[in-house]
Amino acid sequence: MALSPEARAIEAVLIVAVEPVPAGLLAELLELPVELIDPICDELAESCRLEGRGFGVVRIAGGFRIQTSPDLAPYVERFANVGVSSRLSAAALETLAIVAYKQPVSRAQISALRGVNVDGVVRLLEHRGYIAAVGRAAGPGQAVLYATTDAFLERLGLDRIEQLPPVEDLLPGPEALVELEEQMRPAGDG
Amino acid sequence: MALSPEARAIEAVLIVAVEPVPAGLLAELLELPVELIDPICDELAESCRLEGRGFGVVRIAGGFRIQTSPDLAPYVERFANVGVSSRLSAAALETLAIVAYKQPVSRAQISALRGVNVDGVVRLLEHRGYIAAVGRAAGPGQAVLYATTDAFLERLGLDRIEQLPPVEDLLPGPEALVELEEQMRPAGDG
Amino acid sequence: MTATVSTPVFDGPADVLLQLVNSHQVDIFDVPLASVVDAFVAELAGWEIVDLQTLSEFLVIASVLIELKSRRLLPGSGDVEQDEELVGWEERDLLLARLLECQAYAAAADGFALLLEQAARSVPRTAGLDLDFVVHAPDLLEGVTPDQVAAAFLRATAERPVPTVDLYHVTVDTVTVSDAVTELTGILPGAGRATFRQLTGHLTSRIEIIVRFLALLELCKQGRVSLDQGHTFGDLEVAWMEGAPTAVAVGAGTFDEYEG
Repeated sequence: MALSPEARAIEAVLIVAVEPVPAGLLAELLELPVELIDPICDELAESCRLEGRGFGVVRIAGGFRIQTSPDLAPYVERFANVGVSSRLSAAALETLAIVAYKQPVSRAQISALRGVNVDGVVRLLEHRGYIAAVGRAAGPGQAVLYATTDAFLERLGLDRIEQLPPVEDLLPGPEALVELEEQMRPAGDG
Repeated sequence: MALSPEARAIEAVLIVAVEPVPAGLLAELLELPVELIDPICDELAESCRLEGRGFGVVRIAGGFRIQTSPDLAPYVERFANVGVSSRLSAAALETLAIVAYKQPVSRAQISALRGVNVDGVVRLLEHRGYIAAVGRAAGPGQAVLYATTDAFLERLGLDRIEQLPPVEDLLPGPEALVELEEQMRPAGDG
Repeated sequence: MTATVSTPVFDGPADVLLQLVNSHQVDIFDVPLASVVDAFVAELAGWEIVDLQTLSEFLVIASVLIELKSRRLLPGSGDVEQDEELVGWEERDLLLARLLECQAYAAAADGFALLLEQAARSVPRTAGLDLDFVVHAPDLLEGVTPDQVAAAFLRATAERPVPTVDLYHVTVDTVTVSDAVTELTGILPGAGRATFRQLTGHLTSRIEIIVRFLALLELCKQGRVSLDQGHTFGDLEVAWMEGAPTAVAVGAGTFDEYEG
């Protein structure tokens, strides 16, 4: 089934884009109300799935982009030589998680939570573009505050930061809590 | 009609490729005889036409590549004007600045400094005529070296590249530090 | 699951010991903490894999015991005993909260790893515009000044070692603490107050900075400077003590020498 003229136009734009393109910009280019963009992109994504194309249209970091189908990763990796080298360590991932959930947050706050100096890890994450300095704390010392970037969303395949599960959901369950507490409690209480 | 697995794989590779991909390389990636690549790419090109995709697969000097359908050029041009012009973003400007101060410099060197892949940005800057390839590095790989152009100087209102502010002058450092440094110069220093 | 300790008055799990101490069935005064630690270290040596849970539990228990004991040993702490439990509770609650929070972030980190892995299986197209496209875009450099280019360069290279203008030139093969002491006693009385970063900002090699630090410690030990660090990982404030002697009272060889 042939694509609609609007879907073709969006596809062409996404082919030349180097970053996710916001729906608002697509609407502007096509001179259409922005509400119509979502359904058109859905049509596009659906046609890619149906015809088994080598790529898909996804919504990421607040915009739409074209990316290769996950099952073709072996070919793409071999070609583009992407992947493994950029794995993050557990320490870096945990620091990244803290920034993601507590942003904006200072290095000292992260350190206090992790119990270790995090300067190196923060520098690494900043250098890789996952986080960026977004301002300074009001208090004394005016600590630099960090937040996650659009690149972070892109690399995690997220559209918005709100898509991350609420941190409450990640807390250990009540049993684990009781257990941990009992172990720590000096039962003599009383 | 769904694409063959081989056509999907080739499509995925062409989606991530920045330069045209030679048939020989595609054959290698798919572990197929090179004679089979042409017919597969024909299948791909044909399916794009049939389904009225926003792009096509074309054979040009040196290999295959994906390019937007000619009739969609107005949208693509509008996007290039709107989308890109609003964004000689921090990223692009920083890359341009690195070329300006460190020329001649290779893409790999810029990548190393910026910590991200800069191929797209370098292409943009080259395309806009702010930088140009001026030679190749001597070492292995013979990386292309880039330098700023006359157009770049013109736009900035400079005669010579040496008129750019020396970066040392801009180093963060309050007068106090300089003063202190002076004081610290031990009197009898030989 | 906690470590088993052995002391003259009690044999058993460390957490039970803490319970007994807290319920006043065992006097912390009679418990040699060294033997508690020894017992734990001995047990630790027997582990094939390190169980971080048990390890951190033990640290909590040990630190509470140390605190209780130090209170018991210090004179005039009788009235504090009433609040002992409360204080212990507060600390444990805070620690518990932090541990839980960290567990949540560790779980989030696992989720991130999964997302990263999934996302990495799809590669975005970044080829950009076909080069043969005619772009009538306005000049992208419009409004950009040379200063902004310079600033952008500094931003882009901020992570690299900053090129330093070597105003102050020391080329040495061996850096000595005594040299650094001499130098600092030449600078500090005049400057009054400085931060460690200011004092070492012009130095390019790590060893020079370390030697400078050792020199400051030496001066501090001699009571000639005071050192103060406002917050963890904060910059070290150095202040010259009024009236301290400026002459280097010690001959060469008193301080260690370091190969650069």
